[in-house]
Amino acid sequence: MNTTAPAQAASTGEVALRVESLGRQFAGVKAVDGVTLSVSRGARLGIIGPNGAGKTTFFNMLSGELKPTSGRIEMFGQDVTRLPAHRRVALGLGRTYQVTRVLHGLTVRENLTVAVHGLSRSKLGLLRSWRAYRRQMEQVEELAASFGLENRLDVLAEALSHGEVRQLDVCLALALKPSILLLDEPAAGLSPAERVDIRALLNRLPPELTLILIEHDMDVLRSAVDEIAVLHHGEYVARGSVAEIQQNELVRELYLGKQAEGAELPKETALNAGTESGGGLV
Amino acid sequence: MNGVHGSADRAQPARRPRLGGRAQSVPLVARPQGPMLWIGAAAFIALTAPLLSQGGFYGGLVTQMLIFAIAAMGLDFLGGFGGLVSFGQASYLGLGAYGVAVSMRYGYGPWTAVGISLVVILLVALIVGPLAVRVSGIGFVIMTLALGQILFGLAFSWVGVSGGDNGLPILSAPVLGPIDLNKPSHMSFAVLAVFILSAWLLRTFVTSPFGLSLRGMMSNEQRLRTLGYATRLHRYVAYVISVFFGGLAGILFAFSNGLISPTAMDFHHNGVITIMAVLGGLGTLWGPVLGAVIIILFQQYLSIYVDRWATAMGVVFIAIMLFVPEGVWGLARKGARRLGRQLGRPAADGATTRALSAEAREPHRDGQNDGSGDEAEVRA
Amino acid sequence: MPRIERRLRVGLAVTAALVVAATSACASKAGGSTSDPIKVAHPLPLTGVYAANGKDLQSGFEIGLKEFGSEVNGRKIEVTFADTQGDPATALTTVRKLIQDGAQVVQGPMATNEIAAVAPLLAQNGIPVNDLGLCSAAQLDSWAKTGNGFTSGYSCDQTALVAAEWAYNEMKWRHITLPALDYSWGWATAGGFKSAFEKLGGKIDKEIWIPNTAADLSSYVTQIPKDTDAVFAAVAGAFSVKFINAYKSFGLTGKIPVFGVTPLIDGSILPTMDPAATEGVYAGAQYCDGIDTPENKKFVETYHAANKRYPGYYAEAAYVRAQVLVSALKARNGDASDHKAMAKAMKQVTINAPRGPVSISDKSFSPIQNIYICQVKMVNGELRSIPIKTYEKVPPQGNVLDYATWEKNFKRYTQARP
Amino acid sequence: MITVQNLHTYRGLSYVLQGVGLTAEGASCTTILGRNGMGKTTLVETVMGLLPAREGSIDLDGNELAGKSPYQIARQGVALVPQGRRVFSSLTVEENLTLGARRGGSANPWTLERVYDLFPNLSRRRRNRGSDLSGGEQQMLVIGRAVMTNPRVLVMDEPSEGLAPVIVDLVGTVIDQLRQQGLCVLLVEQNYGLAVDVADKIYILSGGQIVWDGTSRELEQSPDVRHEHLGV
Amino acid sequence: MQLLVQTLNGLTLAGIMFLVSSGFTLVFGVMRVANLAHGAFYLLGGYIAFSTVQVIGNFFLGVLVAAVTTAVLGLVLERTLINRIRGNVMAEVLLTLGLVFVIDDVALAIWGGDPLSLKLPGLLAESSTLPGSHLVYPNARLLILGVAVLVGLGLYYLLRRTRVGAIVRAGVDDREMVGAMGINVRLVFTAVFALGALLAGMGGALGATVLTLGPGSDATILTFALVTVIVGGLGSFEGAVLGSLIVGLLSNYGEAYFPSLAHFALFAPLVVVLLIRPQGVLGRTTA
Repeated sequence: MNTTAPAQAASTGEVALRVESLGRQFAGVKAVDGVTLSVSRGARLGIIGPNGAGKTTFFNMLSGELKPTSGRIEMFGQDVTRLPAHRRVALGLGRTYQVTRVLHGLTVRENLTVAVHGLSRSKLGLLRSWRAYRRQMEQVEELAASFGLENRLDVLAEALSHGEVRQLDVCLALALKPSILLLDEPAAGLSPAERVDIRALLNRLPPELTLILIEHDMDVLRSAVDEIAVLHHGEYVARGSVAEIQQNELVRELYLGKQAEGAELPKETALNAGTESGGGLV
Repeated sequence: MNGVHGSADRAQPARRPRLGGRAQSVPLVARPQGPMLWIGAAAFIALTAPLLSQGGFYGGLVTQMLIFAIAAMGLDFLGGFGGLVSFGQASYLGLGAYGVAVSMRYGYGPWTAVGISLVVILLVALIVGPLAVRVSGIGFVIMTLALGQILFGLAFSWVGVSGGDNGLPILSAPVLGPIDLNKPSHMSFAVLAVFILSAWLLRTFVTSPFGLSLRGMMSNEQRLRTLGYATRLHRYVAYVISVFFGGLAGILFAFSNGLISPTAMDFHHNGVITIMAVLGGLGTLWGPVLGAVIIILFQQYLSIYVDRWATAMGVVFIAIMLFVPEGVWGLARKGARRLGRQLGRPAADGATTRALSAEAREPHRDGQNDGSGDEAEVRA
Repeated sequence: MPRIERRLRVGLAVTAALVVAATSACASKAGGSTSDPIKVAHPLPLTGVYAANGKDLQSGFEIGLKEFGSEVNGRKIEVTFADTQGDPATALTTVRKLIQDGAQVVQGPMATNEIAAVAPLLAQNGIPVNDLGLCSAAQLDSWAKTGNGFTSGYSCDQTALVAAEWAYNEMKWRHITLPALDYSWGWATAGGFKSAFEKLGGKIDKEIWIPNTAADLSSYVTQIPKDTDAVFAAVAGAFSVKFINAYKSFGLTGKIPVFGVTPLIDGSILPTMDPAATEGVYAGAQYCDGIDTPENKKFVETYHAANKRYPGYYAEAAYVRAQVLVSALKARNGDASDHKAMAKAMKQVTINAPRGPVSISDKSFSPIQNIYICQVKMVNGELRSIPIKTYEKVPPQGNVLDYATWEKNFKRYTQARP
Repeated sequence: MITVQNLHTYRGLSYVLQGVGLTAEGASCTTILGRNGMGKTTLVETVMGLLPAREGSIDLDGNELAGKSPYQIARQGVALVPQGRRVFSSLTVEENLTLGARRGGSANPWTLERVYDLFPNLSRRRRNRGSDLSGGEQQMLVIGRAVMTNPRVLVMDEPSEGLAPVIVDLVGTVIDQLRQQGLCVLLVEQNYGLAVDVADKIYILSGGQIVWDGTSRELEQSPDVRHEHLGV
Repeated sequence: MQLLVQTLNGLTLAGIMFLVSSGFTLVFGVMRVANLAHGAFYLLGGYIAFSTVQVIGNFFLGVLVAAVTTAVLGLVLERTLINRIRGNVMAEVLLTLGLVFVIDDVALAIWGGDPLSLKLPGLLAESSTLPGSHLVYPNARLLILGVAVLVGLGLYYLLRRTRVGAIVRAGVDDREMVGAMGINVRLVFTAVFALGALLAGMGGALGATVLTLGPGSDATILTFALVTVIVGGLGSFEGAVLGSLIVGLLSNYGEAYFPSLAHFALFAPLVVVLLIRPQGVLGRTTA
């Protein structure tokens, strides 16, 4: 476990993901407002912020499911702002969802099969049963085994327990062997025991993987990421190591939503904090 | 506590598999199993072959059933497995038939006409497809209906080519060695052969990685995109495949009827093929075959004896929609499952259903909608 | 895999049940020997767009059988009226079924495309068929070749040929505007009219082709030139109603005379038409309900009693077909089993129909008959179509053209615009 | 005022509420705290009749709400401030407010004027469409929309979500006012600060069950409860 | 001159199209149900008006009876059938397809298949010479244009200026929340479906004065409605107005000036709109 290891140590220094003044507006509401940050290859970044801070919107723009209203996104130096979601996946982006999006009506095996075909031309294969793709089937079994789902392969996705669904969701994303993985609250709604499982799962992720993780659970964050970025009200307000962020009074107030009497948050400060730390840390 | 029982009842429909429209429409199990297919196919041939060889009305009736079954199965490929229920399958049936008829009118032989027709079907599907798959759900219904009306209008009013209202005759059918499709019995068996081939192909497609991802897409298109799928391309390919079988049925229709006229592709006929697929059961592939059998019986058999057969057909269909939205095949399967349970054996759908019923009782949670910033933002 | 078997079993059971139901139903119907009733198949549209015409046919044929006897030489004439839905594919299946059930004579089906769809099947079985009308080149060819088909109704352009003759010679109209439905019936009618009218020296000012998908005729009616002598409207069915209504509402009624052929002012649609718009309209017709013969009076009376309105040409044509059938059966002593002989007998019949004397041409196998110029008049508060001039014993080619020219024109105009 | 007993709710196939019970009194604010995915919104939707309860009862002054339709429940005097605001975006502010307006049994009913007094911003934008408002304004609008039905119980689902702290403060003030006017406020929150500020009574929902209840003060004094169930 | 007549023709055709498409688009917008039986309601309305006029002799009463009867029928069908499968949108649409077969067949059994048309009373049956020209134009068509404008204004008022309209629009935005506001959404659905049927029935009664009624008219009218609402934007009231105008005018110019392409004149706008703006000219992106 590299709980406190600085980002630079794990990363090669190459920038995996760079986001420049990214913004998205929904009918008058700025969900994400001018976020600028970059993540090195192999880095593990947590994103926190109160509900509605724009974290998921941010992810949706990274994955290409939402078009940004401003700004640009680069993956490994390539501008992907206009690329559709599936093309970004081909470039090595994988993600999971806060509200899990596994494929209902399909069994676990079928879910994983869909995923392992996702990046190869075999996904357009028509003339052979998917069961006949030996290599992919093995891959599915391996994946399932590594997530403890090997006994649940023939169960319909909607019949899984919540924890299993979370695992399957991560498993789907990993099936594509992504180089950047976006995880959206993988521990949400899990029991304490299941949360331990998820932590273990995160720790088994391949080290070269760049991970961006939205999470509220500090325990999960502590064990999984090197750094934390804080989003609030669509804006990027702070970034630092887990310990730094935990001690940051401003962040504490924001994230915990606790307002000291009369202590209004000066907006300028937040903005400055964002740009400064965003620019300084990578 | 008065409300509790009522609410428990209300909870039921949510679990009922539904038609079309994405996630809600997933059939719990949509996998025809291997051995059954072969037994089924053998039984099917055993049943239909005597009728076909007998020729005449019953031979003709079964031939019609098979032809429409091909079109309806094609519709099911997109509707039942891809969630896009088309109202334009009869338009492609007409297109296929006109492809043959027009080619032959311009002097091409039957085989060439078949080739030209196949190309035309594919071309039209490739051109129209992007328009049609731009929308989903009800939008797709309306769009295919409108596009179908265009094709109908074309056939009706482009008289110089299509022969207009009177249609075009198809005076000779392909001959291949000893097989002479001008003979009704040969034609019938050719239709049976194409039917079996189509059924086999479609079943293969359904169980292929492509078919699997199509089902996944029906469940959650967005997820498929983030798994690397260009979903619109997928829908497009599925659309082309689906309507291709409509066109194929049309080619057979042309030769077995000897005439094609615009009526075959009007609003009612488009509706009828959709009804076949839905009545039989979307997402089952065999259901539409059953649907075709039932509807053709109404249209071509009952109509000889019963004046108000159309009303009867409509009422039966409405009743199915109200009480068995999963269709007749779905009902039969449900019955089989119940029978299985009564016999104390594992449920007919094996592991998956067993798991389902067991799991539903076990406590587990789902975070859907709960504290979902995602949902809120999308809505805003 | 027990579950598979069970599922299969259910599936099979359902299929089998349906098939068994179908076959058992057919078994009870099929079969038969020579002493059985004379089986007549009358496929006709009872649902769909042409349902009303189908009803008329059925009523006319039933009245005809009642009139001329539903029994010949001790054998009952058993008629099956089967719904074709106006759809050629269904017509084909239906006729196949009727043949299988032992039909010896076929009447119909109705629409040209239905006729074309079943023609090869009937020819193959050699079964005599009396079509509603001669409206396609294919009929002309196959009747000559196979000898099983003919019509006691009319040839599509017979009335138009006479209308042209009348317009030129009697009305002295020289400039005609020609709105016509843009499909084979419209082409044949307009083509017949045009060829005769131009041969006589008249001029067509403008042809206006109305697509048969048109819902609203206003944009076509408003294209009629104001200085034309008269308008010959080759329209039928619902288009007649729409045309006459639009003609009036755009102020043309009473200014430019309008005429057409039988279906423009047919008895079957007159009750639904606006008297102010329809009174005075002419048509060349093989039948109109005001024909003053004892045969027609009787027919009109019976029909009116049964249907509460006056008959149109569909009803009369079916009535005549019954008359032809019974006459031929009488000539054959009730034996319809020999298809060839039966067909021959039917074609040789000469009858006095409500529309006058009818015999079948041995060239085109369509009737030589009187053609009337009828006009819509108000009689006792009801619109009736009354003959104002009679052209007697008109051959298929009319009185202006020779047969060869007509045949050539007919074949062309039933397949493309003139 | 409102008593929930042994409430069990499924969302599709998943078993979300597993026997929730709580009571909320009039003229007070009862808060349900919980992390994401613990069933908070499911609870709100069940109370409002948007999701059917499989088992259990929801009693409002002797009237059973479980099994009733949302509109019947609303007419019994329950109003909802939904998560994610859900303003009617094609309606104007004023139409949003008057859409469900009812006098209820209130002696001093909420009217447009009173809502505009409370939220002067809305008054200025009364002709604007719902979609033209900022997030904060939308939140005010849905609170206004809910009180215009003159409810006895106001159910609020994460009203602080996505709002600037200043606006969150305002929300707190408004809740306080409503409580003082005799309303029973049922606040479902994730925002610990807001919850502790305004709550008279707090329930913690975790894993579809109520795992703790007490007052704000008691919660402030139980760091381990906070840590275990709220991650705070 | 000719252009003026054709423009008027186009406008009156647009009037008919608006009458039939407004109901269709309303039902779609609120209930997300493409009511395929809309054409059948139109046909039924026309037939009922025809019979009423035959029995009672008053045209306006005929229109009224037709509108009310189809509205009641719509209400009953919604309550007894469609309501039962609420939420399963696809099944709802297919159910209306079943209704098409039943209604068409029953209408055929009752009225037969003769082409019928409705006669207007008195002056309305006449034509007027348009001021400042020699153009004779039928009053009936002007009446339809007038009625369409009135219905349009009425609907606009209902939707934009009344609380009922606000409820309907809110229902389009967020159905669930409307229920949570204490409004019985099911009732709203029933009312909207009945209103849609009423508009179709009235359209049938009025349309029958210009077009004819018979088997197949329903499919023609449904095609009009589909094309109009797709061009204008599915579920958008303003879209129905605009779509009717575009389609009505273009198809009329097409018929008049390019008669051989008449059929394409109806569908050309459809294809163009689909290519450029698939959600329709005034449609929202999420259709």
